[in-house]
Amino acid sequence: MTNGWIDIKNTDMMLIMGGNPAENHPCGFKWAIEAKIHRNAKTIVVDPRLTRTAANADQYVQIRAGSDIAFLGGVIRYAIENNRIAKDYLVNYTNASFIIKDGFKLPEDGLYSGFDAEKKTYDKKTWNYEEGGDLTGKPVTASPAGKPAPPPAPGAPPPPALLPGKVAYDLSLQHPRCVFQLLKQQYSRYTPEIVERITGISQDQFLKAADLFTSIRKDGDMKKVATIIYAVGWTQHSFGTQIIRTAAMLQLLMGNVGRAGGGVNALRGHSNIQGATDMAGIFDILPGYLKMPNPADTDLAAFLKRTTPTPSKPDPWESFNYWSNTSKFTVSLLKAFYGAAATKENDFAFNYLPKIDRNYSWVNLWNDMYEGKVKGLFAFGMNGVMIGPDSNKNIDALKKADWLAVCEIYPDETSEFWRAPGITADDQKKINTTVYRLPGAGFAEKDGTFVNSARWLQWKNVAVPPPGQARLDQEILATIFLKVRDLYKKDGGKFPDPIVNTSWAYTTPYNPSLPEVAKEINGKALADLTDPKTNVTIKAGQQLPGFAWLKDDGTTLSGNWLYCGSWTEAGAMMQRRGTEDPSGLGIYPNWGWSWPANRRVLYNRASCDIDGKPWDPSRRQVWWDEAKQSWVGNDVPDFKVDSAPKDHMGPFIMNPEGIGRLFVPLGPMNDGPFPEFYEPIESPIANILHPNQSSNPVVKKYKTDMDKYAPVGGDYNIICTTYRLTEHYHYWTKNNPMNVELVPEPFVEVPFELAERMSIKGGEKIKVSSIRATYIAKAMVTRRIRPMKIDGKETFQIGIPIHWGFRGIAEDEGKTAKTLTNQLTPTVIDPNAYTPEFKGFLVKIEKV
Amino acid sequence: MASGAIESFDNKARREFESLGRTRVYRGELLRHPVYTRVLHWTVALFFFLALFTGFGIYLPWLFRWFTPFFGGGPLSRQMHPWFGLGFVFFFGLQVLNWLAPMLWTAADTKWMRNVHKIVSNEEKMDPPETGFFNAGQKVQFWEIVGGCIVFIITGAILWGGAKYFGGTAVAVSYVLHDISALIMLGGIFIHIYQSTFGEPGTFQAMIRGAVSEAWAWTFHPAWYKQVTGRDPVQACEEARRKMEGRR
Amino acid sequence: MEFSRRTFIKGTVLGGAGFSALGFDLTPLHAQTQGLKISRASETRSTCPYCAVSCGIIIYTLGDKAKNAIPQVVHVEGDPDHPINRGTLCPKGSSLEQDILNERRLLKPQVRRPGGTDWEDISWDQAYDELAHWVKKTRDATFVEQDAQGRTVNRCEGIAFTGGCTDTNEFNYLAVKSMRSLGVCYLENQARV
Amino acid sequence: MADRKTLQADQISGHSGASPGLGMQRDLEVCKLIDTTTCIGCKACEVACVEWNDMPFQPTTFDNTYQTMPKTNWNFWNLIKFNEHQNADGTIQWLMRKDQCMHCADPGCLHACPADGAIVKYANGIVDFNQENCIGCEYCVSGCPFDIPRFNPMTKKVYKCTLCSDRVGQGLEPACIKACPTGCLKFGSKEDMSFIANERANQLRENFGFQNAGVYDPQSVGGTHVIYVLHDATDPERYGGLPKNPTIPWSYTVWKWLFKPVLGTFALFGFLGVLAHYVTSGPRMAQPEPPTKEETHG
Repeated sequence: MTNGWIDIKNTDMMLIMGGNPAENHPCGFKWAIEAKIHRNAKTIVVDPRLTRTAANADQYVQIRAGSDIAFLGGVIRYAIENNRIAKDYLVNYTNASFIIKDGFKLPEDGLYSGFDAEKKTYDKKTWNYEEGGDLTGKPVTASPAGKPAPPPAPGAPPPPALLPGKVAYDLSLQHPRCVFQLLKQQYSRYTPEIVERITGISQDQFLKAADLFTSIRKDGDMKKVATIIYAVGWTQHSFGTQIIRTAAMLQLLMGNVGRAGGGVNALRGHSNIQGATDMAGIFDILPGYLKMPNPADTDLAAFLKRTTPTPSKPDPWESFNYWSNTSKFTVSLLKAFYGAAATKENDFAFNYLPKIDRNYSWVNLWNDMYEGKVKGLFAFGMNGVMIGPDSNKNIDALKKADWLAVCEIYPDETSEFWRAPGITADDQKKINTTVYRLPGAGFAEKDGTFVNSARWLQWKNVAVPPPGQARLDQEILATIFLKVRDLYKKDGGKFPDPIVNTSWAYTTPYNPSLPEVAKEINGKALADLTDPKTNVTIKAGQQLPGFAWLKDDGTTLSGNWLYCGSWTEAGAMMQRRGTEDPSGLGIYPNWGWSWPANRRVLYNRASCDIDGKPWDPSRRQVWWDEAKQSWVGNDVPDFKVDSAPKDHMGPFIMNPEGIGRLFVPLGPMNDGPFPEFYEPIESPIANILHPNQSSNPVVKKYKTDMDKYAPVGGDYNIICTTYRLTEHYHYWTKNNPMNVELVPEPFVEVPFELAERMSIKGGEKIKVSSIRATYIAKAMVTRRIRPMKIDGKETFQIGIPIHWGFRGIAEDEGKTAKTLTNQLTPTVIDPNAYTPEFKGFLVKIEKV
Repeated sequence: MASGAIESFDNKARREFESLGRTRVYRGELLRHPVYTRVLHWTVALFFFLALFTGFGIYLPWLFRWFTPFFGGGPLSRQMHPWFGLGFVFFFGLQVLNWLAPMLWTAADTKWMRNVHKIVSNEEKMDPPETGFFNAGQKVQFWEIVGGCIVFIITGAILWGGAKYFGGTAVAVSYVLHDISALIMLGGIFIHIYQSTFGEPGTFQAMIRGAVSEAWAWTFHPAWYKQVTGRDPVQACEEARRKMEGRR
Repeated sequence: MEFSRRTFIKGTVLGGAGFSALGFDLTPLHAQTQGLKISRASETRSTCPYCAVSCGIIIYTLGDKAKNAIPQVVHVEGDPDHPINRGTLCPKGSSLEQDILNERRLLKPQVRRPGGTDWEDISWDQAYDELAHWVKKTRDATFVEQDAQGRTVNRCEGIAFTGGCTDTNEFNYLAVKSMRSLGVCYLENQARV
Repeated sequence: MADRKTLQADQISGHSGASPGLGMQRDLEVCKLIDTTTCIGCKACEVACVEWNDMPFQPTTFDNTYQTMPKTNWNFWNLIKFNEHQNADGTIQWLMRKDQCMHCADPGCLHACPADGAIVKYANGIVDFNQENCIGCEYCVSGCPFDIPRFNPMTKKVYKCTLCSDRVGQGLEPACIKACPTGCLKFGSKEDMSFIANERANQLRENFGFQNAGVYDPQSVGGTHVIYVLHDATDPERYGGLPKNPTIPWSYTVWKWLFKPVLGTFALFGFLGVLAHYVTSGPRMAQPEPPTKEETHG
């Protein structure tokens, strides 16, 4: 979330789409209700189903699963056409005025410039800003030829394109190649009529929703704020990142980012997946969103050169470019990992880190295990069989592994994959996987930090000891690691250096105390440090007060620069329980600790106009204090505090441009600098914008015998979406008798009209089949999902909650055997975030 | 046809019970109630009182809560009450079959009722000569109990099933009817017990031993006396009076 | 399942007979409902482990934390001080007592051997030792020190680690630190999906 | 006991006369406000209730609805009722209403209950069942216009929502109120709750286009200590059968408070009557009576 849970109460307008907060985040949704009651805020819910969130909305719009970009693109078009955009914000805080290189092509045919059809990737060199100066009011000329690139050395790959230091721009936004004009052109195709054909939303309904949402920016008035709230209904698509980008662009266009009650708010679904992302529990990053080294990073310098951006902006403007500190963050991390073994001489043990050059993400992990490459798996509280996609493929993958170690608190499907329903005793004898099931500790038995969706770090305390022989997870992990280390010390082996040298200097190494680990994550000084400006000194061994103190010479260590400041000499900031909120904006600066630097709303500089005055004086977050020559406020300014407004430093300090990106140049996005509507991999129709490029061009299908995808126009013509219920939590509460009482059995939500046509009655069992598997559950016949007209053709959607498998209270009673929803889902992933497409695949249904 | 079946059932029951028990009739006595009738009567009485006392615990717990521990507390009283009631109705039903003929209303009963104040006030020492095996007062009570049982069965079933099956209104109405019926029956029982003990001495043994004195018979049920002995009750009474005075 | 729970307190007729004016009275002296079940329980502040709203919760445990008392959860309720949930909880958070006190919890380490059709008990030490050997064996067999172009890559490609959604920051840090030291590339988490 | 002081009995069942404790103490009338327009049907209240009261779990079955079970139960005192209501324009309104004891000012259950002190209405408005006095006759079930009391076949007694009288007696809010994530449940004085409810209904009419929004606080049972804000107060039935005009069966009021004591007295008169007969008219003896004493007169 750019903002926070409580901050939602400050909004005037909510677009809730791709998320169902009333069901999945009820206690956070209270702040949406507060906004309704205290600000008369309006809610628009766009969802394939009339959910419990939609039941509370002022307008509910039923959309076809997976057509979100078409809807949002249509709203962007509507906002521009009706002048419901924040002109000043757009010009000064976004790259709307930046000129894009000549040769860049919009995807009228479904492809941007630079597509390599064979590799299914883009050469992104035209996706870049043009170098130059102020072109405002100047006649349009062709791109200056520029220096011809030196011919690449034979055999070596061409050097990567870089952002220009000085960007050409047109503050009047009239230049045909300026971002704003390209954006306008891109979404001019998303007319209400096209939106209706793609999404199934009538033009009437669409225009009503677009009008309501953009009404807060009528005639460019900046007082009101709208927020966009989403969750995995957006991420779990083969174009998920681009949906979120579309939303971000809409919010930038309307000037809603950085402001109280605004922002683009991802509601994370689990207690600490925000923390797990920050801490780099995923393959492609290191803690604090540092990039993973790749094989071309032959040494630390090469790595830092590649991963440290340089400012790229209109010449008169400033850019903080916070990532210019990458070297400090990286070296401090290496010092935390490898301690004394990380020295300047050995590049701070940079080579201890694995260098990756391909995708090791979730679906690939299981695919590669299925192909026999991954031999051993640790699953610490992660039920991979249930999560899928294509649970049966994951079960078969585990059959090919040598060993599996599961640390869990309940018997789960992953640890019992070898006796999943359908696997006979004879089959089991042929499965050679050794499975260890280790009883871990429940949440109430462990301390430690969770990071919530609003980036708050909060410490929790131990209430009870683990039951039986169960042990703390950190004890289990540390013991295994230290035993491996002992083996390498004793017997040697392949490259034992990182294992032997990893810093593990905890007081009780086999069961590290988590406060000790938390202090290491925050970081400490390894030598006396003095800030030349303030003359403040931090002694060697002391905790660091913030990441501004980090050094790249090996005199600091920090396990995660983002969390630097969370456990200082003053104590554990994440344990604070201050309940004061002087501004009334719900900031609670003394409760817990929020990264970065205890800021509660990101990019809050953008809550002020170009002169540093809040857009809305009644919601003052930060502002420029002329007397103090400093940014001050109720929140911690997310900015260089002494940068005066006249310097025109951009508020989006993590971007090298300093501004918000309507157009994403070069690297970050793999499938286009603007979002374009693509059909899901399994779709009932071909893309009406460009039938020859129906789905996302850079998305690759998997090729094992298990990976099947339903074609357009086949038997599978009902759109299926998957989701959670408020009464259950993933695959956990099926062990909880209370939750099982609330919703005892799996079911399939079926539109009344479809049920009637197939003479299915509520409560009767139906069989849902995708091209991969079948799933049997009772039908919930409802009018809350209506038939839709997609490109004029009647189309049905159904929905299946994900909560049941083959181990649980109901499952063990034999009521519901093998009801893993993710048996049905396809193995296909978003090309940017690598999230599987769990929503919007094709099925057919029949009576059992 | 049906009445024939009832008759044969009753006869069979009477025969069977006669072999189980015994009725001694001494000289100067008449057989009033055979074993079967007596067993039925006391079974009915037992269930009546069980139902009554459990019912009290439901009707006015603040007054009659002290009954309920005998039945295991209020809720158990409540649970058992309908079963007791069923027992009462069932055995009374058998009694109805047993007594149907003698309980039929006759012209003599109407006449008796017209005279009832004289009997109550003890003005008439002897019942009218037409008074048969049962007098009209007994018949009124009998039929009241029959009516009461019908009310109990219907309202009791509704109360037993509860609002879940019959709806709140039905239960609310049944509750009142059930109570009223019980109160009327209770009033009758007071009179019944009084009459059969203190009110008309000599009656009680009719239900204990089954036999009554001839004097009792010619006094209270003259027509029945005449029917079983063939003698005129008034003459018999006068004879006895003379004998008694002569002895003095 | 129906009555597996502890005695339904309110339905329990407590013993003790008093005497009323009219006779026996089995009325318990006072209603059980009138006591507050958490009035003497210990309070522990924690965070709900389900979604990322991060509701503050109070775990009420039996006993006053005296040495001889093993704490047992008697109730879980929202923490009214917490700025986000302000004491409220959703149906999952409200049922956390049953998550802590759950008869389905795993209580001992187990192993399923190759070709096995059931679990076997195993001691912790044995499990640790076997796993350490597996890790070393797999790592040594699959480790890639240099790629095809001769560049140092130091990858352990045969082992994967998947972390769950309720792992704490500190645990995740230890996991990243230890797994990256082994050279693990397949390091993934619920955060991805 | 502190709670005895805070929970002062106002009316108790099985009593015809004045109630103990009436007017003995100042007491705030409490009230639960349920704003159905901000209820998200999350069932946190259901769980909080089961958890606080340590009620045993029961098996349920899928019944083509999100609703946990068809009706409240003896071990499930509060239930969100889900209803898909089709508006005139064909759109669907998904209504959710928390169903539980309404804590009527004039409680039908209490009127119907014959058991002394099994049902107590406290001065603060809470209507509570004291199971130790309950005899399980289930008259309360029929006396309740909202179909709330439920019989427990194990204990043979009847149970329902207590509005957490134990918590309220100790100065806490009821468990469901505390849990409610959206704040659609509120708890406070009846006066405050009525005020807030009416304000909200106004807001719904003026800003959110619900012309018929209103407050449900039925006067036919003297008002309730649980009140609703409804999108359409003219049609409470659509919210899973909320009666528009809840009434207590006449038989309970009339019978209970008038005829029952009167007729009870008559029954007593029956006893006195036969006694009087014995005393005045004496027994009737089989004739001829042996003259035991010389009659002096009469």
